[in-house]
Order: sequence, then C-alpha cells, then structure tokens
Amino acid sequence: MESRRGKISKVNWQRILMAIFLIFVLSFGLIWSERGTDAKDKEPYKIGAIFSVTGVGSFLGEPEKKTALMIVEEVNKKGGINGHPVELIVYDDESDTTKAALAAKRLIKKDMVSVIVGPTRSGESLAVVPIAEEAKIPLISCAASYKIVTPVSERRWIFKTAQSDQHAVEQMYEFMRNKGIRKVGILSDSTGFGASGREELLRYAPHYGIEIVADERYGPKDTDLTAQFTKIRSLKPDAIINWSIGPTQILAVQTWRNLGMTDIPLFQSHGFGSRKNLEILGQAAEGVLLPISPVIIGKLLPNDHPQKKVTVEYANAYETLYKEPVSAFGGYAWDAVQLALSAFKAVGNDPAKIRDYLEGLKNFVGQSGVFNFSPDDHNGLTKKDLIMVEVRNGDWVLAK
Amino acid sequence: MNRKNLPGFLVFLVCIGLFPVFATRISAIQHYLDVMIFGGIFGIVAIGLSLLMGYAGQISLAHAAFMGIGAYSSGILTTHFNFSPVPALFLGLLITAIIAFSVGVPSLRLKGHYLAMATLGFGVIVHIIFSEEVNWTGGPSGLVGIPGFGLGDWKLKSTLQWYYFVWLWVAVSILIALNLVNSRIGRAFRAIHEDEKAAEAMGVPTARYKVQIFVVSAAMAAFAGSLYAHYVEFINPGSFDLVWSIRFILMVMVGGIQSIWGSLLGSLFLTFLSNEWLQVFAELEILIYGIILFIISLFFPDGLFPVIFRFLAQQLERRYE
Amino acid sequence: MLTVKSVHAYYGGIHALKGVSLHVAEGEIVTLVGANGAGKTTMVRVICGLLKPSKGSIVFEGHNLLSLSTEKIIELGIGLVPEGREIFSTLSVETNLEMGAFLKRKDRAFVETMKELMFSRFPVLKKKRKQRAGTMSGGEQQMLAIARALMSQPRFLILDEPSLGLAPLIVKEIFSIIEELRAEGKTILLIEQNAKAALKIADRGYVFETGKVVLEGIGGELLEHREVQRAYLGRGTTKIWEA
Amino acid sequence: MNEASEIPILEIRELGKSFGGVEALHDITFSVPSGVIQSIIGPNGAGKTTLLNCVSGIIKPSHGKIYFLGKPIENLPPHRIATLGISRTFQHVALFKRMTVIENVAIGRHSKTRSGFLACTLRLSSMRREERDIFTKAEEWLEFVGLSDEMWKEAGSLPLGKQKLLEVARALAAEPRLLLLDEPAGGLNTSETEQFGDLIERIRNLGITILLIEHDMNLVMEKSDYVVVLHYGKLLATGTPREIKRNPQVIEVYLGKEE
Amino acid sequence: MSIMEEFLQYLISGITVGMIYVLVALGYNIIYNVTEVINFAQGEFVMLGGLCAVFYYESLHLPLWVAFFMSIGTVGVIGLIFEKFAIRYARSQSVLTLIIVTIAFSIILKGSAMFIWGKDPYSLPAFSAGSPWMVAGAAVQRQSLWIMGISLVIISGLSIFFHNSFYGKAMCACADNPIAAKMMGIPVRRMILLSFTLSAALGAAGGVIITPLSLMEYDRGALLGLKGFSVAVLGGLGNFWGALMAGIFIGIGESFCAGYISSGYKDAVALVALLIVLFVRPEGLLGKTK
Repeated sequence: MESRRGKISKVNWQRILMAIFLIFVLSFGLIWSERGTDAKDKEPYKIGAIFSVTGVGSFLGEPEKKTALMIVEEVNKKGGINGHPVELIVYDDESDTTKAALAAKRLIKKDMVSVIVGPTRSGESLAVVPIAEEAKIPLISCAASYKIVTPVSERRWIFKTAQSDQHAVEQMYEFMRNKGIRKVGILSDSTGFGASGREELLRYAPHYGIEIVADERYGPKDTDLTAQFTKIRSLKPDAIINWSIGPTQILAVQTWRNLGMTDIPLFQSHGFGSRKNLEILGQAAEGVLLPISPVIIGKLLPNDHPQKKVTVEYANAYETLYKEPVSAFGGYAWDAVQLALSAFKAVGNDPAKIRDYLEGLKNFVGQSGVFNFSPDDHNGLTKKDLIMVEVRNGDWVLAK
Repeated sequence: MNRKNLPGFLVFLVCIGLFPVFATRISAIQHYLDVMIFGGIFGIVAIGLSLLMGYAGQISLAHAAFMGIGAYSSGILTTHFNFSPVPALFLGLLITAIIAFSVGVPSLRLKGHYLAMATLGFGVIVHIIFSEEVNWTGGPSGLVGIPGFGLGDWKLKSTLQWYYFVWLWVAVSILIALNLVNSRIGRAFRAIHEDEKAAEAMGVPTARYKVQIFVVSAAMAAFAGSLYAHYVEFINPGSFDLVWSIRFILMVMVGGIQSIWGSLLGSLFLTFLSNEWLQVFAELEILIYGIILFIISLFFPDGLFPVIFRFLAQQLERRYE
Repeated sequence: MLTVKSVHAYYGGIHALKGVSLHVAEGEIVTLVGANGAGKTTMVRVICGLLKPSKGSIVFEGHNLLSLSTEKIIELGIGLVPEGREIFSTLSVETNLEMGAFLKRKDRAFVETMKELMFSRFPVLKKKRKQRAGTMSGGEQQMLAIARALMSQPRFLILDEPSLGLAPLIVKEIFSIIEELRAEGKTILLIEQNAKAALKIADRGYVFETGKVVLEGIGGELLEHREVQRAYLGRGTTKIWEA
Repeated sequence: MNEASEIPILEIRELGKSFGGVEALHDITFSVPSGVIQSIIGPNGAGKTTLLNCVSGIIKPSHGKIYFLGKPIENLPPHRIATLGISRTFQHVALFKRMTVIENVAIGRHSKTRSGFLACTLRLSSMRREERDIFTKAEEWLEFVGLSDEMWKEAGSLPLGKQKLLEVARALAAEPRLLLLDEPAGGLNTSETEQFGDLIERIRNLGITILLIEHDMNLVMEKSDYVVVLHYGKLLATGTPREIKRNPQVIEVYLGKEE
Repeated sequence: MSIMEEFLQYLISGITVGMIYVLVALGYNIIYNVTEVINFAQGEFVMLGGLCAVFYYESLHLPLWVAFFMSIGTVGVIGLIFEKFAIRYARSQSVLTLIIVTIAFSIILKGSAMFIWGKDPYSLPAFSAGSPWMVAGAAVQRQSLWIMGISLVIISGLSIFFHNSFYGKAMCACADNPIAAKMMGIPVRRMILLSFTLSAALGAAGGVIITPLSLMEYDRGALLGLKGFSVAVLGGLGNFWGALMAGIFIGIGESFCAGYISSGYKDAVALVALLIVLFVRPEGLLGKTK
C-alpha cells in the first residue's frame, strides 16, 4: 500500500536528497582542501564596516561608506600602518537588523576583523551590540542613540562617534535659554531617530526651564503635516522643534513656511545638517536653526578652533573625490575609522588591546568633536561639540 | 512520519547534524552557522505559510506581523514582567493564536484579492502599534535587553547550541507539517484549495478548517518570532513589516508553493542569497528580488525548485535506464 | 452564405464536435436541433471564433473565419443571440442596446435610429430603457438579447436557444419575431431544443447527436421523422409512441 | 434492502427558491422512497440542479422544508448534510484535479473519519489505523467503479468518462444513504452511458437510494423506479417511467406544443 | 488660534490629503470596472508619476505643464506594457498568482526608481506661486486648490467617460460580461489594455500634483496604494463618486485623528475603515448582482 503510493510522487525525493547530500559533502571537501593557501607576507590589519548603503537609512550610509573607503585608500597609499596594509571590508545592512547581525557575525568569523565600524543606524547598532560583546571585538558605532553605549558596564566593547541626541538637545536648549525661549512645541517622526530625540527633548526640558506645550508625532512617509503644525500654532509656543529624518524634515520646513508661521522660530535636529536639504528647500529654509556637527561648517570655524584643520582637510578631500558636500554622517565614519587606525598604530591589531586603548584615549580631534573616552563614557563628546547654526541665504552661518 | 517521507527526513537530519562539523572547521564558512540559524527561523515561518498558502490555498500578507506578535510578546513579557523565556514563549503563542483566530474568522470569509488586502491591512496596523506603543515596545528604536533563551540556570550560549536548538524546532515543524499534510486534514486542505464547494459537499467543514490552519500557521510564525527575539536579543518594528511578509511569500514561492521541503529550501536559499551571494549587487538586490518573484509567479506559479527537481529527476531516471 | 466543413472541436477535454458539416444559404432559416450536450452550442462558439476548432474549415461569404478574431467575425455582419441571453446585467437596457451597435458607434445617427426601431418593435424595452437589465424578467431579457443583436443590422443572425427557460406564451412571441425577421430577409441560424416549433418555421434543419449531424433535411419533413423523436426521448421510447 | 421502507428517505415540501426576483423553484413537493432510483427530468432551466443544490445545502431555499429521514435539513451547512448521509456528484465534474485518484476518494471518506488536528500532527496510532482504513476502503470503492488501475494518476489527467466514475466513487466513499447524481451521463458516449446504467443499478443493490438528474432518456426510462418532471420551476408530473412516457404534458414539454 | 480656526485647518488639510487618496483609488476603480483585477502596483504609479515629472522638469528643463503631461504619458505606457506582457498571461492563472505578479511588479518599479533616482526626496515647484490664502484664519495652500481642482476635473471626466461615452460604456460591458462583449464585437483585450494604461496615467497625474506639496521619493508608493485601496473599497469598488466621498472622509478622519487623538495612529484610520468594511459587509462588496 505505502510502497505503491510512493510511485505517484513525480519527484523521487529520496534520490534527490541523496544527491544533495553528496554535493554537500563534496563541496565541503573542496573548500577544506583550499584551506591554508592564504598565507601572506605581512598580515593586513582588518577593519570591518557595516553601513546602511541601501534601504531607508541609505542617505546616511552612503557618505559613510564613501568616507571609509577614501580614508583607507589614502592610508594604504602611504604604506599602511606600521608596514601593515589596512583592509576594509564593508557590508551593507540594507537598514535591516537581521542583515546587520549577520554581517557582524560574518565580519567576526569569516573575515576575522579586529574592529568593527558602524552600523549606521541605532536599531542595527543595537542588534549588533550583543554580538560584539560576546565575540569581544570592539565596535565603533556611527549611530546616535545613547542606548548603544549605556550602561557602559554591559557595553564594554562598544564605542560610538556620533554625538548623542542628548548633546544636540542640551545645546539647543541652552541656546533657547539664552534667547529667553520658555515654551516649545515639539514634533517628531516615528522612526528610531525621531523617537530617541523625543525622549531626550522631554527628559532635558525641565533642566533648562523649558515647558513643552505640544508633543506631536507623525510617520516617516507622511505627505502632510498641516494638522500637526496647526495644533502647535494654536498652543502659541515660543519655538518649534522638529526632530525627524528623511523627507519629512523638508516637509516640516515647507509647512512651517506655507502656513505663515515664520514668526515662531523653527529648530531642527542635527540630522538636518545636510547641504542637500538646503538645495531642495531653497529660500524656504531661511531662518531655520539647528545644532550642527563641526565637520559640515569647517570653514566657518574660527582659526583657533581645534577642529578647524581636520574638518577643512576632510571636506576638501571628500568634495574633490566625490563631487558632493560632506555630511555629518560621513564625519561619524571618519571618526570611527580614524579611531581604529590610531589604535592599530598604537597597539597593533589585538582586539582587547584596541578596546583598552580606545577607552583611555583623550583629546582625539575628530570631525564630530574632540573625543575624551573614559571607562564611564564610550562616546567621549559633550554638548560643546555641536554648534548652533542658522540658515541664511541658502548656507549655514553661526547662530548668535 | 509515514514511510514515504522517512528516508528524506533521515537524510535531512544527517545533513543538519553534520553541517556544523564541517562549518566550524572552515573559517570561510564558519559564519554559515549563523546564516543557517536565521534561515531556520525563517524556514519555520515559511513552512507554516506553505501549509496555509500552498495547501489550503489562502493567502496571507500578515505573517511578518504574526512573527512580530510572537517576538514582541516574548520581548515584553521577559523585559517588563520578568518572565522566563519558556513561559513567555508559550504565552506568546497563546496570544498570537487568539489574535489570529479573531482576525481569521472574518478575514477568511473573503477570497482572493480581498483576503490579501485584509491581511495586508491587518499587518500594517500591527506594525503601527509596534511603532506607537513606545512604553511597551520601545517604539521605532526597538526593544533592548531581551534575554537569551534558557530555562532556569541553563542558557543557550554558543552559536553551535543555538544552531542545534533552532534546527531541532525546524525538524519538529517539518514533522508536524508532513504529518498534517499526509492526513485526512491535510487532504481536506488541498480539497479546499482546489474546489471549496466540492470539499464542503464531501463533508469538509471548510470555514472551520481554514481558520484552524490560519491559526496554526500564525502560531508557527509567532514561535519563530519568539526564537528570533531571544537570539538577536533586540527587536524593532522594521523586522516585521510588509517587506518581510512579501519575503516569506517569496520563500514559499521559490521553494514550491505546495511543498514543505521546498519552503524550507526556499527560505534557506533566499536567506543565503540576500545575506551572502547577493551582497555584490547591494543596491540592486531589491530589484533582483522583484524580478525573481515576477518571473517565478508568471512562469513557474507552482514554484521554482519543483520545476528544477522534476527536471533533475527526469535526467537521473534517463541516466539509469 | 456560411459553409462549415468537417469541423472537429474539443471543449473542456470533451470531443464535442466530431466532423460536423453544414451550410446556410442566403435568406434561409436553418435550425440545429438535438438534445443537451449534442454539440449545438459548441457549433455556435466555433462559428463565432470563441472556440478554435482542431480541424475543419468555416467560410462566411468568402472569408475564412478560422483566422479571424471574434470581433472581426462580428464585423462581417453576424449578429449573435447567445445561449443564456448573456445580457450586460449591471448596465441599463438602453446601454445594452448601444453595445449591440458598438461596431457602428461612429455613426451616432444610425445608432439612435436603430434604438428607436428596436423600441418600437419591443415596446417593453422602451418602457424600461433606464432600468438595469438584470432586473428584468427572463422573457424581457431574451427580447433585449435579440434586440441587441439586431442593433448592428446584421445580415446573418444566430439565435442560440432563444426559448430556453421561457413560458410558453413568450416562446410563441419569440418565434413570431423570428418569422418576422425572416420576412425582412435576414438569414437565420436557429439553435433550439424545442424541436417542433423550430422545425416548423425552418427551411432546413440538422439534427445533432453527441457531436455529429445524424440527420439533415427540409424542416417539415424532419418533424415527421422518427429519428428526431428518438434523439429527444431516447431509443426505447419510440416503441411507446408507436403503441 | 430492495423494498421501500416506511418513511421516505427524502421528503421535499413546498420548496421554493428565487434568484433576484426570478423564481427558479416554485412550491415543489415530492418524496423519495428508500432504496429506489428516482430521476428528475425536465428541459434546461427547469430548476433541476437548483433543486439538487438545495438538497445538498449548497444553496439555501427561499422557503419550504426538506426532510432527510424525517429530520429537517434545509438550514444545515453542506458539510453537515454530507455527514448525515447525503452524497453527490456535480454536473460539471468537480474533482480535485491536482490530487491523485485515490486521494480524491479518500476525501470522500472525510465525513466518516474522526482524527483531529492533534492526532494527525502526532500521527497517533488511532489516526494511523484510520488512515489505513481510509485507503483500504478507497481502493474498494475504486474497484467497485472499475478504476483500480488509475489509482495513482492525477485526477485531472483522466478522460471525462473516468472522471465521472471517479466522482461517483468519491461520493460512495462517504457511504451515503442517499446519492445525488447530477447528469452523470452528460458528455459520455453510448457504451459509457450503458456502463453507467449498470453501475447505478449496482449502487442501488447496495441499498443506497439514488436521486438522478439526467438528460439521456434511455438511461432514465430504463433504470428509474420513479420519475419527477420539472418544468419552469414547477412540478409537472411524477410517476413511473411508463406513466411519464404516456403523459401528454410531458410530451409537449419535450417536443413542443402542437398548434 | 481659535478652536474653530483649528478645526477648519484640519478640515482643509484633510480634504487635500483625501483628494490624493481619491486619485489613487480611481486607478483601482478603472481597472476593476473593466477586469475585476486589483493591482497592487497602483501606488507605485503615483510615485513614478512624481519622479518622472521631476526628471522632465529638472533634468530636461521642460516647462512644468509639459513635464506634467509627459510624465502621465510615460507612466501610462508603463501600465500598458505591464498589462500586455504580464497581466494578460497571469489572468488565466489563479488569483494567488495574479496577486503575486502585481506585488512583484510593484517591487520592480520601486527598485528601478531607487536605481534611477536614488533615495533622496525630490520636489517640484507649486503650479502657481504665492503664499497660502487665509480662509477664516486657516491657511489654504495654492497647491491644495490645484489638487482639489484637478481631482474634481478627473472624477467628472471619468464619470462622464464611463457613463456617457460609447467607449466608456463598452469598457463597463467588458467587466460585466466579457464573453457577451466579445460577441458584440467589442475588442475586450484592447479595453483591458486601455484600462491599465488609463489607471497608470491617472496614478501618475496624482503623483505629479502632490509632489510640490509633499515631495516624492522611491518608496512612497506602497502606503499610498494601500490607502487608495481602502478608499476605493469604502466608496464601493468601481464607483467614482463613492471614492470621492470616501477619500474626503478618510482624509478628514486622518487629519482629525492627528489633530485631536494621536498623530502616530493616523495611518491606521484608513486601514481600520478598510477592515471594518471588508469584515462587516463582504457580500455587499463582492456580490455582484447579475
């Protein structure tokens, strides 16, 4: 009975599975025999990188990838570090946590890197954190959320180069306090970036004597923010803060202008600090205020500013090579890769030594600020490392 | 397990059992174990979806959402209520089953496009809830601090342990699915797929069976979601959106819509494709995905692998004769 | 006018037509009679190009119909009253009529004249011109289907089971309309189960049985033929009728 | 089992059904005695299939009652009616075309088997026993209709005649008390139809009552014990084949009225 | 700002957003009117419309109105190609296949758009420049009026086309009874082709007119498509004026939800409405009286 039923199955599974099994075994045999052929004269120092080159976070990940490639090429042109060439392995996480996690595993197990740079966004970074911790490989994230490096006791191997939202918020609030702004309405989008910014805005408002009169949210794909702005206007705040990423931050500025609300100053998050936004908005962006990473406004910095030199150099190199303006995100990658390189130079490629080196590193002048790491602080930046700017005539000027 | 499937299942067990022996020794493919863990987790979803789509003929664009409900149930119960993973997992399954039941009863009265749209709408609503209920779900930034899987003092630690643990459950899913398919209930599903009216006239309670398989399929997705949450120790809404629901459908379609083994192979194939083999295409991956799905659905609506296997089997048979 | 030569056709796996030949001359009423499933409706589908035969030839006024699409075949001047009426049930009666004149849509005046003509021939349609066609009774729907087919002024009219499922009084009316049409000089191919009524008004007839023409001849003669009765009530029954 | 028992197996009382204003069935009343072959005839569109659909529960009648062994069934869903012991075939063959022949018959036994989800997923011994029984019985029924050789073929690949036989086997597998056949000989050639007639008799000899819709008058008149004639949704006549053949009204319906 | 002004502002922004959904819904309606297929790629036509217009305007420096029509034409041709080379073959397959074919096509469109335009959002200038009008204290953007105006023109046009023109009525006849339509000499295939072209073109028109107001980027399509479908179902598939009512209703619902309840759950409004309609009266929607 049973055997006769077997006849009808068009596919002889048994035979096929056997064949697959054979192929399986054979292919492993082949890979096995290839082992040991990759001996090299001078072992390269390996940096792994995970960036969101595609997907929703791609406008962050792309400049990061470009920056990292540019730096490593430069270093290798100069003969590498201590005679070792530097190898950069970049994987795209497609703004997807699963892919980020797998990319990290691959970097650690297959490529055997000494340090990982990235991921680009907070979500992917948080997914990679436990992996790096378990493998004891230093991870230098380019994302903003403070959760990535706190509590430090559980994040011993994790560092990050992006200013925390907290710094941007504090810098913004301090500016407001000096201007006498007391009541603000906040808008945020429902992405990780917006949600994290909103948390910090709510948390620090009391410290600076600021009252939050409105707390509005919207989706990252929203086509119309009129309702939210109208509501905020009805509550008569002294200023509006919009904390979002992607097209909605442009939409926010347009709505603000079209509804004739320019008498209420609009503050944007540091995520707005990209020249592309100014190009799209044109005149509409006049008067928008935001904290910005020094990397973007290198030229505006006073000559005695410690970051003047590195920011201008990086901006020149990047803009010549890629024909596009630098962004804060590229700066995060610059910092992360340079931190890794400086660690290689100082202690070689042992992950544990790199971790200890980074934790003790002081006064490292980067694009996003001057880093002072400590066993309690794996970000190493303060609110001073963001600079308030205003949009004037389609360009940034220091806000006064 | 009936005798027809036994040899295949044994070969499967041997392959799965031996794979780490090779993988851990070769650095170039060591991380394949991790890919296999994800492939296995997605495989459980795909097997469930194949039961629903391939056998019972009902489409669902909400399977990522069900996976998410399982993942978030586990995540929230363990982080907010200090549940241990095992009871959290079972409570999560129960919650998912209840939700799937209440959605399934009205949805499955619909057919074709309308069923697709209803499940799609439900999936998007669930996704919005994951993003909005910040206090519980951590919102779009995600839920951190989910413990690894374990019971009492025993915890799953190494990748190898996880690998065997996940694939144990894949094997169980396959066993359940194969048994179900080769039973009166499985035949009834296929009958519903082919001709609902005739099935009803043969005494098959079609409405009840459709809801039952929907619930079972959703619960399998939730189980996979729970494993995912404990393995990655972090979840965010982005892992459970419409794109993932479509990916699961693609896995089933590639593997052969009416094939349990096929769906598992399909999920492995696509997981490796997008995480390993297609990395070179980076930017173009989504486009390539679309084209693959397009070609399969137009030219091989029964799945890609069955066509290939049928061809191989024919060749083999010709060789033997 | 129409010549069908040894046509074979398969319909859903069934060998529905097994070498059927027939011809219709200009001005004739030809009827195809036979039991259900004998292949009459399949014949209609083949003539209209809805089903392509596997073998054989169909020629209409010198045009080879096998190479033409349904639209083109209709354009040659063939009007069709399909089995089961097949009206556009969600559209209004008036729109249904207009659709019948789709091929003549450029000539608005012609469409309007034809519409008025149909309204005067079928007053019930005029009364219900704005009504959704699906809400009318079966007889009215049949009238509509005939009127719709006439809208394009076809020279050759195919009526497929026009009396199906209708009350005897209405059947009578339908047949009188068919006779009127013949008087107007239209060529008609009539497919009917109601053999007596059909053969009575037909010039010639073909009797179908399981995909073959078993008998052909002058309408009145066929009516008397025992074979016709056999085709309808089965072999055994003939004895009883004789008795 | 050949003699008719006391209560009729099926009783239809003043059954009516209208579709959007059009009356497809109008106050039909008749009954089917146990153990007979009863035919329903009538021209196309007379409401025969509608009547059969009402009995098997696929459509709900607008009014009226249907009793099966004295129990009202008009409000039950089709699968409950099937479980009570009414099986049917379809006018346009409704096989599960992509399943094998034997699997089709196995589904016919659905209403006779009990294994639940748990038993099936765990392959409990009770389920395995039942499964063996299903396939043994399915083979028996295939043998009964003469399809033993086609057991492992895909149902859709069979020629129409065999598909019709398979539909009967599938319906029989449920071991019904009443079997509804909707134009089983439609599209069959003469010898196939004759074989079918024998089959119908053999089924009746098993004690199964048969309600048959058929256009082939030879088959109807030779095999039926009783004939019901429908015309425009109304009951035109009932009686033995002899009576029906002599009924002038029936002749008129079939050949048209003499003017 | 008074409560009334606030209310008015929500109303106006709701209507504007609603009109956008209506334009997407019309695409579903047209195809449904002829084939009863539901095209999951409808939202992508909107996205393509916007981005094509950006291409013609920004890169080829064509005048805005030329870009508008060129974009509509381009996307219409894409719709035509889709029908001719995919839908036509998939229609004979199962509904499941058909659904997946349209989903696959939407992924392809999205992927191609990302490849061609990248991931940045793009903008177009408003059709007429100037600051917003103030109506009783509420701001009405000029582009909103364009959106409303063009939508109304399109809806009226379609309504007239399908109910009064010969060709339009013939298209309805194809959905009603394709075989009978063939028997009347109506070229059914060409009608289906036309319906896909028309619905793609309409989607594109929607895309172009909303781009000045809300920007456009490669992955905007899916959500717009879903909301458009909700509107189409709520208004009764195939019913143009119903879609208009439903669109305004959903738009205002979203706007009020964002203003008075929670802006985060705004997107759920349309979907909950969709589920309620599908669950509560599926027969009413599916049962076609024939």
